[in-house]
Amino acid sequence: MADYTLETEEGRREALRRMLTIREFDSTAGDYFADGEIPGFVHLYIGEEAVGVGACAALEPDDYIASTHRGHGHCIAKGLDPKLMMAELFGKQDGYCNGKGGSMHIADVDSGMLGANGIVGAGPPLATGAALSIDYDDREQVAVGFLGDGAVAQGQVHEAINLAATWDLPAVFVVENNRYGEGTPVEEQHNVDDLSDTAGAYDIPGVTVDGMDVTAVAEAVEEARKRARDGDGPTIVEAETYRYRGHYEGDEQPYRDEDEIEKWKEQDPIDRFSELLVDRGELTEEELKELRDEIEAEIEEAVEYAQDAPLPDPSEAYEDMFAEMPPEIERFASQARADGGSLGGDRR
Amino acid sequence: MADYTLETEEGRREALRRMLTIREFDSTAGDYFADGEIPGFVHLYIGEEAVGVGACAALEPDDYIASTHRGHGHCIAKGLDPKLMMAELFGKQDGYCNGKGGSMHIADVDSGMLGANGIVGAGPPLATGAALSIDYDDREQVAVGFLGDGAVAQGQVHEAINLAATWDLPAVFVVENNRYGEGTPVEEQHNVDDLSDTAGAYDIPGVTVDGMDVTAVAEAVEEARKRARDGDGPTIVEAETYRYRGHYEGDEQPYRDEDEIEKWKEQDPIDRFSELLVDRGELTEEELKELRDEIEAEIEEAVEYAQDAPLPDPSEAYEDMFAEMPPEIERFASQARADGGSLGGDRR
Amino acid sequence: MTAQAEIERAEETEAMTVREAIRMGLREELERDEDVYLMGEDVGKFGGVLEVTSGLWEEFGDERVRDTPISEAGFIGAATGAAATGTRPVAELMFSDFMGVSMEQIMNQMAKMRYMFGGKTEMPVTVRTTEGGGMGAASQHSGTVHAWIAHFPGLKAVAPGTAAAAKGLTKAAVRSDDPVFVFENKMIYEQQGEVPTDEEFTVPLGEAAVEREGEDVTVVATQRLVGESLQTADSLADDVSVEVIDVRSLYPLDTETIADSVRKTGRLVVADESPLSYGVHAEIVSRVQEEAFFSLDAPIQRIGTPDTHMPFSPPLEQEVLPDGDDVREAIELIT
Amino acid sequence: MTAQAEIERAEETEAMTVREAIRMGLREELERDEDVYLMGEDVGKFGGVLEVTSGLWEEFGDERVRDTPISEAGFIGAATGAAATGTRPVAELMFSDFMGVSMEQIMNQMAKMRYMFGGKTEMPVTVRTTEGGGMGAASQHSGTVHAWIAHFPGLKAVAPGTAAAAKGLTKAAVRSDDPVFVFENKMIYEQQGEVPTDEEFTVPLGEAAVEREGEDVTVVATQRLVGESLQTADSLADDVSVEVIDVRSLYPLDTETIADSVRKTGRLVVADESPLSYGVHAEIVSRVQEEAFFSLDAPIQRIGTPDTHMPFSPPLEQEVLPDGDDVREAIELIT
Ligand SMILES: Cc1ncc(C[n+]2csc(CCOP(=O)(O)OP(=O)(O)O)c2C)c(N)n1
Ligand SMILES: Cc1ncc(C[n+]2csc(CCOP(=O)(O)OP(=O)(O)O)c2C)c(N)n1
Ligand SMILES: [Mg+2]
Ligand SMILES: [Mg+2]
Repeated sequence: MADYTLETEEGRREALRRMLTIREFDSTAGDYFADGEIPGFVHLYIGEEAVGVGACAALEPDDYIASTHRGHGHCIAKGLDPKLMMAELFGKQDGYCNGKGGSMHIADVDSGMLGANGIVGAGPPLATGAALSIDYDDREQVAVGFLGDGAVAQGQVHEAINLAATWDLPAVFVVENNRYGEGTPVEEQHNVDDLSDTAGAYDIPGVTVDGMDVTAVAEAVEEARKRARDGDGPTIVEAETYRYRGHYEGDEQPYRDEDEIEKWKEQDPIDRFSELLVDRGELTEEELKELRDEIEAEIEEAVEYAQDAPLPDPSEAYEDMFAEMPPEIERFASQARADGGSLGGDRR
Repeated sequence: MADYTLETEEGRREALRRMLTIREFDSTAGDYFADGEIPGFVHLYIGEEAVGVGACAALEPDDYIASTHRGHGHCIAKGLDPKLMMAELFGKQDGYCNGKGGSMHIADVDSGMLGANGIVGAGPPLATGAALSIDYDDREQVAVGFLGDGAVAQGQVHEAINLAATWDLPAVFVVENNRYGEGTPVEEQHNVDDLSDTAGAYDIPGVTVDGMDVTAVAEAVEEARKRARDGDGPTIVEAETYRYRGHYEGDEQPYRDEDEIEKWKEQDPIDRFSELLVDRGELTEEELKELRDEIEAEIEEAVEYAQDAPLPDPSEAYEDMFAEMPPEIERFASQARADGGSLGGDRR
Repeated sequence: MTAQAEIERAEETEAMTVREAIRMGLREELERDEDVYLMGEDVGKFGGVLEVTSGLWEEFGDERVRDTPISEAGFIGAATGAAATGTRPVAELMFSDFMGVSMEQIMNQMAKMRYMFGGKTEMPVTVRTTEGGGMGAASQHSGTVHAWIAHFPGLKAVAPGTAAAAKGLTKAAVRSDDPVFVFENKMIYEQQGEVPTDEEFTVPLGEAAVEREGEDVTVVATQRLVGESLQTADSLADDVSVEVIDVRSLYPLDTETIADSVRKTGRLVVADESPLSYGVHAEIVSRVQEEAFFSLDAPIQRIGTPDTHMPFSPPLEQEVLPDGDDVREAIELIT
Repeated sequence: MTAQAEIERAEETEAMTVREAIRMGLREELERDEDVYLMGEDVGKFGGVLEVTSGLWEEFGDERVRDTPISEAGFIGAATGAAATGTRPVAELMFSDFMGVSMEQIMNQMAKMRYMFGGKTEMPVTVRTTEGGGMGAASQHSGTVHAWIAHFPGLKAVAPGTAAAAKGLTKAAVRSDDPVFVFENKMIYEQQGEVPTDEEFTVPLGEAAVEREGEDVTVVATQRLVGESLQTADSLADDVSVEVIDVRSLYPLDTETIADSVRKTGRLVVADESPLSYGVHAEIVSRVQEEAFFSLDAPIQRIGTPDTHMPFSPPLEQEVLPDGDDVREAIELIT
């Protein structure tokens, strides 16, 4: 049984909850980044919630996903814990990667989340690889590779899809076409009208769906999943969506104007879905408000958890390179462990 | 004016001559490889002559081509001198690359030949680059990238075509579908029926033509060239063809049977074209025989030239790494130059 | 020649950041030679993610400052093909960590064409890219991979440590008929320095610079560690006289300047951010022990990243990132 | 432990070529562990272009010996994803020169996932590939690129010089939960040696082997140069006593075995086919001067490819290819 599905009332509410959670998580992350509490880069998923949540609604809990640099939404959609995610963003020992990964590398392989990814287009080969393991072991899963519109221009994406198609592997490729790769509009990156047209190069189905409509995304991915499980190989699902924030936090966005953003916001995936549920009588405005409050509190709690969590001990920097630490690293690690007391102090 | 065109009687005869030259050159190269006089690897073009010759018949002399590991045919089609080619195969100082390149790296940039290439799929980015120079300088040329069916699975091919398509560069991509990548049949490398279907991923024209028919290839490339020159961007021309010999000389070909080869030989591009010319009354059997004899003599001469040419002096190994020799290499070079007399001896 | 001398010789200098110095170098070369153009992801309207090319698109337009799709193999391959056919592309690889995507065109085409073809082509292509940890960008955006390029035959590699070197090496790279990689450490883009304003000022490829003279120990450093080593040298001035050399050019490498210094000091610390094992340091160590074996009074010390990737969390990143303190400890160990 | 000892300890050995030894190792691992499978271009029906996997497809079938499209990024990426999700792929990269095509998955995914994820994944993937000049295969099929992998954090690299090491390291690689690259020199596939037939015989990653004991000078070699150095050592036996070490494992590197030897002999020659500048030699030189500085009686000598690509023509190729004569000259220079 899937974690949640759009076919039940309960599932639809869960989907709404996850979309709201993503938005709240990411706007909060944006704030703490601005304050300087979150280091590095953050790429927010705000505006694109329907894609990740729609796609994951079509998956079973043990299916795999391989994500992108804009990965928070995929993580939450896949059921990762916002507390541990936020702790990771804050670089804390209790984060998903013990602070080693940060926003761009959150992963939880046991939950089927094969990692956000700092390399554009690197997820699809990993998804093809997970699909290979599934196929090799005759397991009942599928593997989903997320990628952006810009990533479609990457050679390794082409190779990964071609391999999955040629071997009829149980994979699905979800292209999040948010109209831009950094500051460059999709038209300047590709010659095709729809990115799903690329499916023709692999003789697999390619569909373009309204990526601001969580149901449309879920339906397309469900069909793709079924096809994959039936042994018919991968599908490309292009979801037309839009990011409301800059490419990363701090982006001054010389490449687009406010009007364009406003126009897309009229299609806001959360508003549309919550209105649908309200119209259908599955949700009252009151309940929606409660849900929002609940989530706000949850994310606040996640921030508190992250803030309170300890920073990793410097000696942790030497762990996890290999199954066993080689002598090359050991000499630094033992030095760091020896220094531990003196440099440690208040590690928060 | 093109070197030769299939629109004139003279041009057609030149095309036939080049096809015959390729066949004679390559079967001779095969013999000398078997004898051990040619080192390394050789990949013969026998059976595929109509593709290279048809494509180059559609080009102007200063157009560029970027070739493959199976490059002898492209070289001869583009007008390179069999003497200097053979000398290169024999590793001689007077070869196109002074013996540094060999079969897989014959090049003559001044003739627009950007090199055979040992890396599957590496030619198309170079062709896109040549097209970029052309476009940047507003020159009247085009650049043709040749690639095999197997190469279509390479990521850099995808990137190169996408880039050329997005920038409307004057490039043409000629896919030589000879049914195999080494021992693996095209069906096990790709999911599409026609490799020209990949053109849909770039919204450019893709055509599949009979690659055993030199006229069909020439017409398709001519149209593609025109489109490229009109500023409308690249075209993918897939030529369906077949190699008669193993992937490389020495290949035992466990992956196919004699019947298949025989069936394709019925479509022999040289037979078909010469019959056409005979039927049309442009050529008598007598003249054909003379032409063959002439070419046989020419290739024999090329072999003699190659055999007589000097081997490079060992110190030549240090030349041509950079515009000027860095000290790192200079110390070896001066040592080798000093040793010259003693080691040199009969360098043939 | 020492860097001081170069700057002293310059008629006029101006204080500017490394970022401004590179931009100035690029602008001058774009002005000087119509065959030169820039290409890369968001180098145009966006101005480059680390803002190095900012303003150049406005000044030179679409053709000469070209935004590319996210296709490093495609556009670096295209730059290679273009360089072989008469134009002089300057490609930006946004982060050196992305090199893997385009490595085939770099290693087998760009690096080899001239040689394989028996000298039948020039290869005037420049690749600029950023390296280094220190901004919390985590493992895939903080690498220092210049040892790969320095090692691979047929490629030249430079890695400036000062603003003047940044301008001079960038211009020399663009003017070279060989492929040159310019490795810009992202943490020193804001570092200030005096830069010659002369449009003909270049730093020859293959020349190191003595940035500070000293008698007791030589520190050979690259990129960010040049500045940190200079500070360390100053702070130790009362106890030990430290000579600091900016390697500047990794390949070709100026063995003579380095060996001469060690012949004088007898002691050497090599500081470079690449991972230690098989890193850039090792080559410098090897050449010095070859050229100045009998002058060496102590084992050569290497300061680099201890064979890990760059972790995200600041205390971890600071732990593995080599810095001036590490240089100090190494100096203290052998003096 | 010396290699001799390993073989002496073995209950049974059989004479076979390096190629057969690798094949035997692969076959045993395929039999031992159902999670293990091979993949690569023409490794199946064709038997591998250099025939290493010949016969295995017939024995193990399509699923466990998989022919791939010509998509190194795709299938090495897939191997990476597969290794993270419960299976143990062994990928063949036909020639190490093709590494550039797949470098991104190697450097940013395979090498980094375990670390970036805080240890949340294993990465049991093996990449086998061929290296080296000597068969006239020219610049794009003759490279020796193992320094790149040895340098890059998160990857292990081995490069056997004998048939026994070839079997033992291949098996250790397949059994490792880390990514391991096995660099097979193509010129020694036909080299014979005694190989333990025990199915549990492995050569631990990170251990060098003293292949020949000596007193006057140490030669540390890899791959083809191990055999050539042994021959050279024998031919010099009347004049000088040469110890020969097969490095076997480039990363981790067995510094102790090498340093111990140099502490005894005081002299060192490092012979490896990688291009000399920033090559594998330099790391060995550096570690030895760090660990045994005061034992060194002469500058360490490096034998490698002199910073060129491999040219096609035999006299050119022979000129740049390092061999036993070069080792002899180096020994003579310092003894
Ligand atoms: C191989 C590679 N090239 C370039 C980058 C820099 N980069 C990071 S995100 C990005 C834009 C990606 O665009 P898209 O795939 O559309 O995803 P989006 O950011 O729009 O979600 C770029 C160019 C990278 N991370 N990896
Ligand atoms: C990147 C790369 N991978 C693998 C090879 C080995 N290889 C050489 S030719 C070849 C087959 C190429 O098939 P195709 O593109 O169809 O060309 P054909 O040989 O049929 O002309 C292969 C796999 C290579 N040279 N380069
Ligand atoms: Mg996008
Ligand atoms: Mg083919």
